[in-house]
Amino acid sequence: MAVVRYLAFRIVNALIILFLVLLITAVMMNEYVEDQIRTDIRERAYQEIYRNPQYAQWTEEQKQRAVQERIKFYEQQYGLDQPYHIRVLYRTVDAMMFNFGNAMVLKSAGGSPVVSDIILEALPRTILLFTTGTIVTIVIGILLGIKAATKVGSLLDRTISTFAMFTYSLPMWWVGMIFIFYFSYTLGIFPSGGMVSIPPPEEPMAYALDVLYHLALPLIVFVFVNFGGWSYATRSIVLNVLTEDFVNTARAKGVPERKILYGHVLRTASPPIVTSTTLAILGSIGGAIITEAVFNWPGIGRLFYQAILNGDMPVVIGLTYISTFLYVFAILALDFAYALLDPRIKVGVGGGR
Amino acid sequence: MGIKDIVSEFLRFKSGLIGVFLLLIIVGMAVAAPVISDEEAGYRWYDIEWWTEKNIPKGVPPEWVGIIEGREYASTSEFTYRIPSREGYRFTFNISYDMAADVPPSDVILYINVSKAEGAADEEYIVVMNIYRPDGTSLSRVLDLTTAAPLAKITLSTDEKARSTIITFMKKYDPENFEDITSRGLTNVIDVVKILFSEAQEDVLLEKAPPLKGEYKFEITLFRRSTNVTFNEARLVVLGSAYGIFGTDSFGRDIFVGIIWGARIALVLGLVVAIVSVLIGVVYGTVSAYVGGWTDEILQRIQEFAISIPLLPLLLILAYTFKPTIWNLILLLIVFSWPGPVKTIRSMALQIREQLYITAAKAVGASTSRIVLRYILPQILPYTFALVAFAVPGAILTEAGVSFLLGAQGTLEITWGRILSDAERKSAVLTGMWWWVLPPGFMIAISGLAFVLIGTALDRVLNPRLLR
Amino acid sequence: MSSDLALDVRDLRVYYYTYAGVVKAVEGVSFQLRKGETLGLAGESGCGKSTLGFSLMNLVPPPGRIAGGSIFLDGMDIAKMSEEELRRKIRWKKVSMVFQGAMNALTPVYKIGDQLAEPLMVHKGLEKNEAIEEAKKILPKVGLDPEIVNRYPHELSGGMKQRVMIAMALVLRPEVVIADEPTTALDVIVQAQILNLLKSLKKEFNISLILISHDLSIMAEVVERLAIMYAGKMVEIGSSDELFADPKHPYTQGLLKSIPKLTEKGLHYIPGTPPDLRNPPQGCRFADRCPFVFDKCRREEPPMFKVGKTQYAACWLYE
Amino acid sequence: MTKEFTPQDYVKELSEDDLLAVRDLVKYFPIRRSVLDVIARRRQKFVRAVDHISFDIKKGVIFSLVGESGCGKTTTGMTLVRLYDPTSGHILFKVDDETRKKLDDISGGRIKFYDGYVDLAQVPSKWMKPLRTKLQIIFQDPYSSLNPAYRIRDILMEPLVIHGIGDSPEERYEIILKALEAVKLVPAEDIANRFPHMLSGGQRQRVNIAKALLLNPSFVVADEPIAMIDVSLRAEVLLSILDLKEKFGVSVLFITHDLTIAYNISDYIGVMYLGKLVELGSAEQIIKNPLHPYTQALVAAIPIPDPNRRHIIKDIRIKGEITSAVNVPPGCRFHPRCVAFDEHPEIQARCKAEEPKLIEVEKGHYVACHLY
Repeated sequence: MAVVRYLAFRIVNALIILFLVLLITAVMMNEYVEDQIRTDIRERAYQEIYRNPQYAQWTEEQKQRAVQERIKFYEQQYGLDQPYHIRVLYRTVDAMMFNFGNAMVLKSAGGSPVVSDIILEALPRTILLFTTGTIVTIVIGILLGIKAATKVGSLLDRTISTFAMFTYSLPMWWVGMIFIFYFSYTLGIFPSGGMVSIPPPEEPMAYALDVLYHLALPLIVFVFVNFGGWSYATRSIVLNVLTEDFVNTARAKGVPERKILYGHVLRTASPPIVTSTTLAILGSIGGAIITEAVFNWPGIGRLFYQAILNGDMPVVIGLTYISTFLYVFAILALDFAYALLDPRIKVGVGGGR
Repeated sequence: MGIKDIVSEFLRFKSGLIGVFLLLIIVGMAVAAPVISDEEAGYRWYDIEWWTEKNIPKGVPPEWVGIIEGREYASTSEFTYRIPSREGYRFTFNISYDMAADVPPSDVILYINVSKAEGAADEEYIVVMNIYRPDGTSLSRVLDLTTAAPLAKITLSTDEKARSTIITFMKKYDPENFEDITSRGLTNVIDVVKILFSEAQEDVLLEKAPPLKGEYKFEITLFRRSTNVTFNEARLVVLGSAYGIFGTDSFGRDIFVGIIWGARIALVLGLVVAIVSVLIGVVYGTVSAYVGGWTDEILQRIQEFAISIPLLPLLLILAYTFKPTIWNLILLLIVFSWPGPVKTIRSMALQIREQLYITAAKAVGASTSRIVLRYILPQILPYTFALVAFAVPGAILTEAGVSFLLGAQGTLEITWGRILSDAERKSAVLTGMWWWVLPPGFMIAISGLAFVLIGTALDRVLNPRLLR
Repeated sequence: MSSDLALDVRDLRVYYYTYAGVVKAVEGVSFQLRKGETLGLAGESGCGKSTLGFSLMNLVPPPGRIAGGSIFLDGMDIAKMSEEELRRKIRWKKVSMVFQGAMNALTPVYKIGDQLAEPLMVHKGLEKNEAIEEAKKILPKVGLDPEIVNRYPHELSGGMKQRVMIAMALVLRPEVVIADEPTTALDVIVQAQILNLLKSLKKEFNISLILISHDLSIMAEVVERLAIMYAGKMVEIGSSDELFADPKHPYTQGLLKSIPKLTEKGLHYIPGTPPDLRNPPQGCRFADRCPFVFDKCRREEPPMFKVGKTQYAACWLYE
Repeated sequence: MTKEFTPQDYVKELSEDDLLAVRDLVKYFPIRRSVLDVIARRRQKFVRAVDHISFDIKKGVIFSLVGESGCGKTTTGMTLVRLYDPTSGHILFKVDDETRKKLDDISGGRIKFYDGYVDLAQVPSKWMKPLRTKLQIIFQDPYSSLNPAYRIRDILMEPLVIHGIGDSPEERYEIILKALEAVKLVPAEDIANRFPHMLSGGQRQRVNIAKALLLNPSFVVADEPIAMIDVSLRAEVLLSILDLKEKFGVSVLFITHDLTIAYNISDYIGVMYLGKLVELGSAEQIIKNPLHPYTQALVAAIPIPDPNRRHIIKDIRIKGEITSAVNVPPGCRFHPRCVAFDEHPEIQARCKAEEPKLIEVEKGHYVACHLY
């Protein structure tokens, strides 16, 4: 019961955040977007009147008047005659319904100019790269972190700490550039970018392998930059837990060391690990976006890059929303994980720590 | 703990000292930028014209690369021929250039300085250049142009006549590749200067022939149609194939200059963002913890909201809307960074507040301000130094990311991110110009590392025991 | 070694190797624990009694370790066994422990049942279900409802957690149970209940019990023999009847006097503080606080002298 | 109750040597509600830490409050020195003329006095400062009650600076040295220059006593001051507390869970259970003749340093464990754990429904139980 309440609270929280971010975006972008809509409306009105042979006989003045009427009609339809705050709210709700209008320049692979189509096409690719990277990093990070915690001061421990410090301030996308230079340009063992070869292989199995081959280098970069920090965080947390009395109890009970580490200790350490993991993932999203651009990986990161290069505002707004959406729901998912891992939340003692 | 104790404790950490050392180097670079480079360079970075006039070879590696590779890179040399003023319409003279490098020069530029009689109309004159190569072959009429400019500047690599002459000359040694290249319409990609200084043999058009060392003779002939025109001087500049400490980008900008000027922005931005946002965080967190109750609850919710906003996308939109100066960017970064340290500060303040000696001070009659000023802040403030140090790399990294994505739409200051952005847009990685990519990223990493090292050491020294 | 001994500790030394120097927490301690006997280890904080308790399972927390001496149990020397041997042969099977502060001695994220079942699974190879069933059987013996197996530690009170710890210590029927300050941080009434429980369980399970505490009144209520420790040394040992009636070592005398009583009002203390164990003084470690100190005390460390039927004291007064 | 008592009424009942009179003191802590609770309009719950207690403390006596953890004894102490604001009730405290004048000055005469008593419960926090010198507290944990960053000298200087005692730093230092000597921390000069971590627990606790003494208080709360101190050194601290009473005429509220110590040090003992005083009397009366079933259990549980009792399983007549002060049982709070309740069916109905009041059973010995 307490879990349900806790999670309900988190979901409401997430929705509020989404709404507020969108509201900010809408306020910032309002003028820009409305200008665009007005231009569209005017163009459409002109076309309807001037291209229509029905009105060919009309005088220029009549046509102009008709155009103005059409414009007024459309403006009403789009709610442009409403007061400012209503318009902004309208835009926010529109965006919340994934309705971002049409792109100005970019198009989806199928040729659709609808922003949500373009984004939905890119989204799975980003998720593929990002989740695989995260999972690999978590596994490596936790394993190494525990190893380091059990051997404090060893070469492994010191290497991990140093490495974590170094990668803490390393731009992931720059590492990407360097890796491309070395592994693609110099050694030529990995493709320099993209998601599939051109032309793409026909056979599904070959296609999948090809994608995997293209995935490898960005994945390596993601893991390379992130696992140090995660190992270090895990190490610190595990080290803390190791000093707790119950570890001694477990040792006294004759529980094998492996079981102590991967059972008692890791289980206890997992809620704080989840918390620090959340922060780490959130921190790496920005870098991942740019990394996609560098690797020409056709996900939302590269889309961002292209939208900015082309000044395609509707796409930028849509992407902002989608990334906020992903971000907020990633936090939510980790909150769920936290609630499942910490029995104190299960019975509602810890509350929303 | 007094300041002396803190310093002596800090000095025990080797990593912290390394951090300080790295930081000093970067600070040194930033401070010395106007001294060790042209001061104008600081605001002329994006003025490509200005850079072109400086006759810096474009897209060449650093000079020390030759030492490592054991090859000699051509250096830039200049030859001036003062044309004796005398009668006649035709002047011919030779400039010889001894090409001894393993990597031939990157370009040849010819300047003709001309003056005209007062009141005279724009009189045209003709420049012709023949080249005699050390292997006995010669190229005639590499240049043949008519112009009326008072200062003629002819760049071999971009001059159409020169390009076609050189390619045609080499065609007979490498006919197959010529066919291939022409059919694919790639003739304009050939580095004609490089092949001019190469052995005339197979694959020369693929730029794969070895360099041809020896004396090159540039025979220059100038024609004038009237005596209103006076030729003063001819200057032949052979641009080297390596330059400076970090080489140059494909616009001919000295990357080292970009790096040291970028250090200023990085430091200022990183420090200002970190200090201001940590200070806001400290005030916010302390108030939240000390006042408690509903205020605390509300402040915490606000902080949670603020920290759940994805930074980069919003930052991009905002940067896009407000044409971002560096100060706008700093402001935006602060707006998004202050929630970071709040949780830490709040929990610290909470823990200190719970200490019995605080209650004891209350029992003695100490006022709230006395408790905050004498008991709570002195415990928190030293630690904020560590927090500031940890916050700097994030700010620098984010700025780099934003500048990288926004490119020319971003700030107009020299930033490392922007240099990388240019590199990416010019495909530096795929054309092997590592010197354009490595130094800026490396500087971002090093400056971040410096602060992390310092922060870690400060953390060990200053983190109050009660946090552990 | 006679067969009625559960433990035979000889010249045990346990040191902590810290950055600030070697802390000699236990220095040359010898004693024997008979089968079915209750022995008390008393002394003030920092005297090494808890360290001694941990070393009996060879489980001194780092940076501490056994630096010398032997601990014999069934002919095996616990002090010289490998981790793996200790784990398989000694820990919990032969020697188990009730830890100080049960609040932290239970893993917060495991249910009580899982924690009780763990030793049965590890040492007896039981399946989890069997093990939990087995664990349920022991809970009523410590006065707990068997259904408690489905609860988490934070849902229990301090007294209940301590009962769980005791149940856990008994689950494999070990020969020796060490109870390290089992009632510290518990209220008077709960403390008395736990002591009652220990007394009755000791009879029922026929275990040898080592009770570690700073509280001599608790000792008097439970133990048959009492050892007094001071600054890493054992200064006096003897049957509690004899020792309480006629303490020989000046420290024991002072300590007994320091206990406030209901029979007579009066407050006494031992002036001074214990020595720094990184740099203990030459001679008797109690010399600085001893009212009877003389020259020899500061020069030479006193050995144990037999001072009564069962009583030994390390003091030059009894040479 | 027919008539609402005023502080004036209470004061009339007091005798000349009463320093402090607590009447109907209540301290509830609201339990923090989440946003959801507020939205759902769930009723605000309280921890009823102290629930209508009354007692008097005479000049120069030691009064012990005993009970299990969570019974409200520490809250009582903290409320008496106004580190907590009482929820309701009165704390009548006798003040000297000098303090009275200072209070008049600071409040502009707005603080009421009742025959030389001031009601601490009615003094707003901002006007408490003059009273702080008269009311002092010593905490349980000697390790965190001294700021680790400052030397003993600086720690002791604080109260003097705050209250403007002593004209120069030199003079203040002299005062500090005297206070250290008064608690037998010698050589005082040496101790004054140390940091807290260089002292033993007993020494630190005596620093705290010296700190209290500096302000010349008339009432000191000692909250389990020896619970964290080594057995052999406890008497050192206790003797200093006895000195407070004997040499300086200070009244002490001594809070402890250890009845043996309470018996040894105090003149009077009050027994608390779940926020209520259940028994009150002289130390002899409480220990030798406990009347309340709870006090009887407490006394029975006292460990006795006599090895002859080894084979006895003690009969502690109590059931279950102390419940939380949030959901307090109706009627007598102790009845769910009371053995006498089971044994006396005739009073069960009253125990369940009616809260017993403190009644005087023998002279000066009060008990709140329906048995009497």
